[in-house]
Amino acid sequence: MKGNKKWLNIVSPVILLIVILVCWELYVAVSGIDARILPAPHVILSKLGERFMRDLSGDFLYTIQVILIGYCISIPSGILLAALCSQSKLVTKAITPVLILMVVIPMLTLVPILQLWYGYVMKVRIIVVICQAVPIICLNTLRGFTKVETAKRELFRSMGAGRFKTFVKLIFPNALPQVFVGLKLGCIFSTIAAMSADLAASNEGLGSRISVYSGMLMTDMAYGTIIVVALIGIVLFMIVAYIEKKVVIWIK
Amino acid sequence: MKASKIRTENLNKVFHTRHQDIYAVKDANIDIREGEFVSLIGPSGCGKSTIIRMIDDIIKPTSGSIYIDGKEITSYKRIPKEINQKMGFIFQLPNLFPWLTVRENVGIACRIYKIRDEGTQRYIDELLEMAGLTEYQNAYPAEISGGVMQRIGVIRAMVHKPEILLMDEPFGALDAMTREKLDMEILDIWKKLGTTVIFITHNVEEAVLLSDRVYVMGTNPGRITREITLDLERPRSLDLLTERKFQDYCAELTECIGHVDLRKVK
Amino acid sequence: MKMKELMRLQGICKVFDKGLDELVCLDDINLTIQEGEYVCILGPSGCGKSTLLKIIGGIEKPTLGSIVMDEEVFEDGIPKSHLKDFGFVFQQHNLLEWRTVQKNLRLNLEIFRLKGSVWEKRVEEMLEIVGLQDYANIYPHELSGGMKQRTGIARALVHDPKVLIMDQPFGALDAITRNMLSYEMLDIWKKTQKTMIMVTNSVEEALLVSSRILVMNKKGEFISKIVNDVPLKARDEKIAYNDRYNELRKKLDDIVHEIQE
Amino acid sequence: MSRMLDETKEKRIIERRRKNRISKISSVAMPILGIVMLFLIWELWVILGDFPTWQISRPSLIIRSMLEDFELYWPNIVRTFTSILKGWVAACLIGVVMGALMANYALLGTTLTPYINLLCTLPVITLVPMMYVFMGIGRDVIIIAIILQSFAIVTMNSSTGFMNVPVMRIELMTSLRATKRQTFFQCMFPSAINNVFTGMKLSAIFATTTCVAAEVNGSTVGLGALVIEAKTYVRTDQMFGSILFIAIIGVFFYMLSDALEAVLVKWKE
Repeated sequence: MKGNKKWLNIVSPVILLIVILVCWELYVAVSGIDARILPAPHVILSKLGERFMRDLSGDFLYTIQVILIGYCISIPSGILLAALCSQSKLVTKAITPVLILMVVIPMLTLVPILQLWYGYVMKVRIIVVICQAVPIICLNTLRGFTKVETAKRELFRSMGAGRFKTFVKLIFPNALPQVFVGLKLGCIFSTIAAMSADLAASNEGLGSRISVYSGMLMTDMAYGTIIVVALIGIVLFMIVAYIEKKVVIWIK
Repeated sequence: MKASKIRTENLNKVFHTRHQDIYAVKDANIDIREGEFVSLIGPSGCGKSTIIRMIDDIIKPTSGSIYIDGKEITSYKRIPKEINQKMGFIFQLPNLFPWLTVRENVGIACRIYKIRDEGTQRYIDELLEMAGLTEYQNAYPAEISGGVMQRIGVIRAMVHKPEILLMDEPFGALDAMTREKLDMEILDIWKKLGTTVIFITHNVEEAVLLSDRVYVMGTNPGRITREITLDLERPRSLDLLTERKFQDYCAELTECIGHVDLRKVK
Repeated sequence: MKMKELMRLQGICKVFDKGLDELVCLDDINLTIQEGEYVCILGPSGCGKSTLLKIIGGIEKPTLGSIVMDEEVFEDGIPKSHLKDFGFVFQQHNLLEWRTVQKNLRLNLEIFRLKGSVWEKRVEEMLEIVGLQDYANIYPHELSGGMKQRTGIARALVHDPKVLIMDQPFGALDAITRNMLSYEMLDIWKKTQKTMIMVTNSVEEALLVSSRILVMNKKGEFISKIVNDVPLKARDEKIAYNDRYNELRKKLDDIVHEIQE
Repeated sequence: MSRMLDETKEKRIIERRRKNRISKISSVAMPILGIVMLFLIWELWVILGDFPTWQISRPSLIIRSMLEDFELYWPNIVRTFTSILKGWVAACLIGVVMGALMANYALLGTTLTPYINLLCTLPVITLVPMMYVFMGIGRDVIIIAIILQSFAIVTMNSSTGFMNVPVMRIELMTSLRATKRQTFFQCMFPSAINNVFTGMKLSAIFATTTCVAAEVNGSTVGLGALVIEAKTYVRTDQMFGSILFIAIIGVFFYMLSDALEAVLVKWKE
């Protein structure tokens, strides 16, 4: 990239953000729209700063725990499941449709059922996050484990490498880029699953807080909470993307 | 002496990277007569591909000028269609569109230039016939071998009857035997159509076997180091390979290219 | 040259499935390989040559026929225990992109469980032989084609195999690099005295490096076996001026063009 | 053909026929076996654990309810299906068009890429409660939510695809003096068609999840709403019945993308 192109890369998105905010402010000021329908950005941010610690921090920690615990459990289990299934072609063929079926089911529908079992506890939402994230991570990891270049397999056969050594030194590292595709999707699915579970369960968590604010027409706090949720999603995604950049270093 | 077909004056191409400017091509002056078969030879990184991409206006030169049939083309922002239709470009890899059949790939130029007349379709049949590819015309690129694909790449560049053929290591990726066969086919096409050819290669023997003149190029910066005229009689054949005069030229060319230090990172 | 017999292929046949039908790739191959020889298998591109190498290198099992090594007869291809005696150089370098050059060499040692400082020193030695000693910690995607292929050669030599098997090692390189690496291969053969089995489709390359040339046709049979007696001294940049070289070259060109038709 | 090879040919053909039969059976039987095993284990686990019916239902009961109460399910199936279909199709179109614009106009690309990534990770479901307040509990809220959630992933995938077209192909089009439009439609789009379909498949998953979440959260019609309704009557078989219908719809859109890809992409890269 030429010198100025790099600079442009960082500045132009920021300019766009500023333009949006300014138009938003002007529109609200000029049209005199009711604050409950569309609050101005500065109102949202000031309200958020003011009341975050008091009102939102509890739910904030709750939702963060739900997402992180669920996601961190899903990563090893998804990869382990894929590793076991990839050992035999027949099992891979059998498990793939089951995985697709589970990936496609919105796991928030399990909330009412799980609540019958466990009542209104955090465990319900963690299970929802796990059920939503494990299949997508497993599906992508499995695709990575099954797609290995024949030349590389021949190299390991030419050295008489055993099944375990071939897996550890060839199949797993070779599949890392595809594994990270699964992890990034898993992270997105976890946040969406947690939020939709909150809305379905509606007593704790940022999601339920938003529906409460909407019900009470406290639109500025509702937007504020949405911004916090968006930040959680983005930060988690960027962490996974950063780890990928550090681990998968051999792709140009 | 025939009229000059392609001439470049102090042609430069500089790539700016963060820490320094790399001269891909520095002060390249070449002059090619009509109907001449000229080769550019040199190690990778000597700017030979960059030069012909500038001639075909795929890349814009940093400075210097290019004349086609005496008309300067570097002044245009986008060279006009009638000049561009004079040139056909052949790539190192077959570079076919996998979603088009062989016949559609060959006729891609007509589709882009919007030439629809009946004559062209007949000319495509003729070209397919000449290259012995008529049986493959409805196949998809995934189903055919490397040698056949490269032949398609060659005749694809001839559909719009160009006066100049720019060939970027067309047979570099093929095995020795297929390469020799295609070299001979290129000579037939060149003789029959009387086009002007700029042929890029790494292979010394291929350059001497095919061309009238050879520009030898060096790296860091990419430049033309020498120009050698080969007075070997035409038409050329494969028996030439074992003749003394041929081997002298090969030795001389290898000498000019010199001991290339391949240790440095590409 | 010491004429101790290294291995013998007896009646090797290989057949590939094509739907319900079958494609005969190798048909009754009998070959004796002496220690320290440089055998070159020449022929048009087809399935035979590479498959034969893969059978010798233990990557593929022959459909029929047996391999004799150190008076042991192997009916079903080379067993895992003997694979340590073979080093395989692939056409497309086949390095593991996630490992640095040095780590790629270490891969062989890890898989063959060769530990100890002797082997660590050998990794440095091999890098020196191919001239990559100051590129040890670089990743393959930052190397040029020629340097990747050199790493592949070094990797195949690092566990000190008896036989080096090369499947068109310079096929994917440009002519200048190919020429240079052929000379380097000749040096390595002279220096290490290892037995070399190489597949190529270029007559010049075969004549430059080999001590014996076998020509294989498209049906997977050897149709000609030639001893390459171009003197080692003459095998340098001036080889084109050697009469024996041109004589053999003309002969091989005719044989190969015959197969082509 | 050597004598030995000829003699053993018969044996090899029999062996090959057997292997063909096995591979044909396994590629069809195994997927079905996977699903059947899932339901079988579920059935046995519920029977052996003798859970009360209000706690969990068994596949046999679920399927019976899916068949018997079909008229109850049908309107909700139609509503959810059409909502997802409209939202998903719109999302795919918007996604591909934006991906194309971002790939062709570098400035647009660099400016919008961070926001597209943001939109991919933003759970749009959190906007739904508010949209209900201002636009009323209705169909258009759900469809808008689906579009907002699903188009970004298509944009991201397709713009990556458009930008990773082999340089040599673009050079070919430049050498033929092709216009920007010709270059896009005849070179960039077909080269990136696989990325577009991957994006569409993922988008189908987002669409299903968002639609059901929006229905659970407010709408009176739709499979999502039916799950909540069934919970109030403690009809676990109907709850699982509607979840299975949702799954079937989701799998349908996933397979639809595969089928479209199979029809359009007849070539191998």
